[in-house]
Amino acid sequence: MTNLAGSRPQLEEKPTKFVPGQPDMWMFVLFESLLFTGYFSVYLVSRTQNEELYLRSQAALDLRIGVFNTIALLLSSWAIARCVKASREGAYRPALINASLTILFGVVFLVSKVLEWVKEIHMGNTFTSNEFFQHYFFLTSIHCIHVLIGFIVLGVVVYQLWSPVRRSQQLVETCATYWHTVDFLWVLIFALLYVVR
Amino acid sequence: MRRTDGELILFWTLPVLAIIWVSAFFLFPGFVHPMSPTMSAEEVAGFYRDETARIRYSMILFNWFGVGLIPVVILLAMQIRRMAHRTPILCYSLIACAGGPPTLFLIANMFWLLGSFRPERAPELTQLLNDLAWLTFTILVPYLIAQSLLLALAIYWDRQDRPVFKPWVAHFNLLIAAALAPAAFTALAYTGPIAWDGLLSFWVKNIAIAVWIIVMGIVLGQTIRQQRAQDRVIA
Amino acid sequence: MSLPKMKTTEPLTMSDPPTGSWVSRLVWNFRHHPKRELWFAWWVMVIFYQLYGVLFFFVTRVQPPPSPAWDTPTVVRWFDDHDFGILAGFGVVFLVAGMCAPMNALLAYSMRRMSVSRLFAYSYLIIYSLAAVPGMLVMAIAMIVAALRPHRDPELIHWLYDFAFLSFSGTMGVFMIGSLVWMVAILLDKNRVFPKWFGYLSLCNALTEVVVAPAWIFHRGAFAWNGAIAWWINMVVFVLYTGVFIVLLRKMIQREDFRAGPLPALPDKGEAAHSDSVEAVR
Amino acid sequence: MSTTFNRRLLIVWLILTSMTLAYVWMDHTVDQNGTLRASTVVTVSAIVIALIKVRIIFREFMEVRHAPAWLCRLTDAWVVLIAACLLGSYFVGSAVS
Repeated sequence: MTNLAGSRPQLEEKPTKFVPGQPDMWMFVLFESLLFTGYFSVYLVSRTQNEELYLRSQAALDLRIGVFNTIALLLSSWAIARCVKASREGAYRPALINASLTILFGVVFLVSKVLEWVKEIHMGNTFTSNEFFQHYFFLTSIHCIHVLIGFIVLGVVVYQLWSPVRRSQQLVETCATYWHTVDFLWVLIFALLYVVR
Repeated sequence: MRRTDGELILFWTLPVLAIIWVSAFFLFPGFVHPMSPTMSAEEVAGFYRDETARIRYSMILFNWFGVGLIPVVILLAMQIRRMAHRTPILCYSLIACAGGPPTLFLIANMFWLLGSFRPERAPELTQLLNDLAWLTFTILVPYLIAQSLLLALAIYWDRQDRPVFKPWVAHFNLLIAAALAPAAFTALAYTGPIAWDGLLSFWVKNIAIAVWIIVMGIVLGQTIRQQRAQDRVIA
Repeated sequence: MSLPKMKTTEPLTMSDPPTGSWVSRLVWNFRHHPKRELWFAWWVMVIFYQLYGVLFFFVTRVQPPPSPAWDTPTVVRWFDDHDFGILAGFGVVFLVAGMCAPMNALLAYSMRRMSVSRLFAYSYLIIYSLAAVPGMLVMAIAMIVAALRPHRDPELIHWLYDFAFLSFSGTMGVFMIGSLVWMVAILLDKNRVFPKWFGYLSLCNALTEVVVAPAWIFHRGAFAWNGAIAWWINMVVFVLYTGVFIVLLRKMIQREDFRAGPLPALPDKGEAAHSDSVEAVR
Repeated sequence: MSTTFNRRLLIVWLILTSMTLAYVWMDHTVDQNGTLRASTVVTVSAIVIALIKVRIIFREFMEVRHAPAWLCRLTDAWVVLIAACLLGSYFVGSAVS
């Protein structure tokens, strides 16, 4: 592991091509985004069949909360990208700090998501209210399950960075790839639920 | 000297269980002349009203002791483990089969007990519970069939100087599997041998299960005794 | 975790199979092939899924599922139309449901071959043995009870209809936890039994099982038990997942060397062709 | 070296965030007094902006930029595929209704 950390900066001088993390994780990224594309397509088609209802229900969503959510997740994604860079350069302390920031922003996202759900439910918009809110609650909660799994994944990152005997760069990159997937899926969900007209 | 490992204790629960099962079988009023699927809803409801007590007590007995077969199947799985196989797959398969029949039997058992819990309900509902109970009871064969076939295959593949079970046990299991098979199709007819009170679906199937338990019990008993004698010599 | 020393009377490297007719090769393979138990379980799995597809999609016609939004007369009519298919088809289902056992045994064995605790193999074995009851048999029982007496109170037939489809679609926890157990085992494994991407695919599969839960709530739309999301997308993922693990298990059996360490890679072309022909005959 | 890299990440993050804020502007231009109106332009541009963001995340955050060509092409193909599915289902759905 130590000689690997020593040799990596050389790689940076003369950039060689490498797949970040396990190539296997990319399989997950592509498959999972395809699966979500399926969900999105169903949503968009149902939307066009009953546009009035969707527009009326959409008015009950607060775009500002959505923007806040997105920025929180983008921040966390940024932090984990910094974490990967730092750990590649052997700077494990900054890497750990960035990993913790990722978790922090993830928690911010989660809390604001739950608060938004509570707000919607208080307004009388629940999973069973109408078709739009079926899709809204379905997409946001399946995404939230991914976020929760993401916390386990980030736990693996922290565990790897914590002790000098572990510190597998490949695992850190694999986990980061997962977290970015959670991020970009949210970017799509945000656009489709809040912005699309 | 071998430690007391309970294998024999579990084995000797089998005859005790068999006695309890047989008594519960005769206590249940719907088995000795099996209830016919052609009974009307009123007849079925009347049956549950008149025979409430015997239905309840026999089915409570079955509820207590229905799962008693599992240790025996696991004992068989452990014998398969001693066979000349390269993988534990057949042993695992038998373990995977072990829970199936008791689970299905317990579902049937619950429907019978539910039927007798409020026999004064609408006859249509009692008939529904009765159908659910009888069909579940009759079609609990899939795992028993699989278990017999897998055991036969395991014995057939056990090619060593002193095989764990003799070849006739394999043939016997094939026969049992064949005897159990027609019961799977019981819902196709109200009358005749396939109906749930018919020759194949009721008598052949249940006698086959009983014979299987008796014969496999004796075979298992002998095998365990030989195995323990062998182990003692080695020790 | 080392594999148990199984008593064997036959050496691992066998003499070649006879070069006679395909029947004699089949018999030889069945009796003497060193991996006969593994291939047996694998073929049982393949045949089981074929039968499953034929029985559920074409004979009983319960898949793709009819609508949960139907009113009672429509449901009764549906049972009238599919009466014989349901009774005969589910009869065959009861006959062959035991094929799950060797299949689950093979999946458990794959975990046993990994460098992980036995916990995984046994947990998976028990979870998936349990899975057949809510996942298939309860539905089959409700269906045949409904088809048995088409003239019973229509409300009761409607109840049995709901019972059948909801028990079939709605109890996905066993499959979810099962997939997750398999996933963790694959990701921890150092014996290279399965590629890691299959572990991640198991996670995808487990997540689609979550998606079925709204079937308990909705009578129509994308989340009902016949909906675009709760059924169609899930079915595609499930079929893909099943196809992938059947192929990967086949590769695992080809690579199996009955030792404890990492599984070797597939042999070269020539040898691979040989083992393929052996297996094609089986 | 590391500072330049991190500045690049910061710029990427700023671009992504400003694209998110562009949605707010879009939202304000299309809606009148809180009533939402259907708009193909907004729908298509929302989807396109989201996919551009996804591609930026792929390239920069997920480091596909440094990856072998096959991964670059694959992720690009994926973005196109998602775009085709989303826009396709939107337009087909609109045509059907």
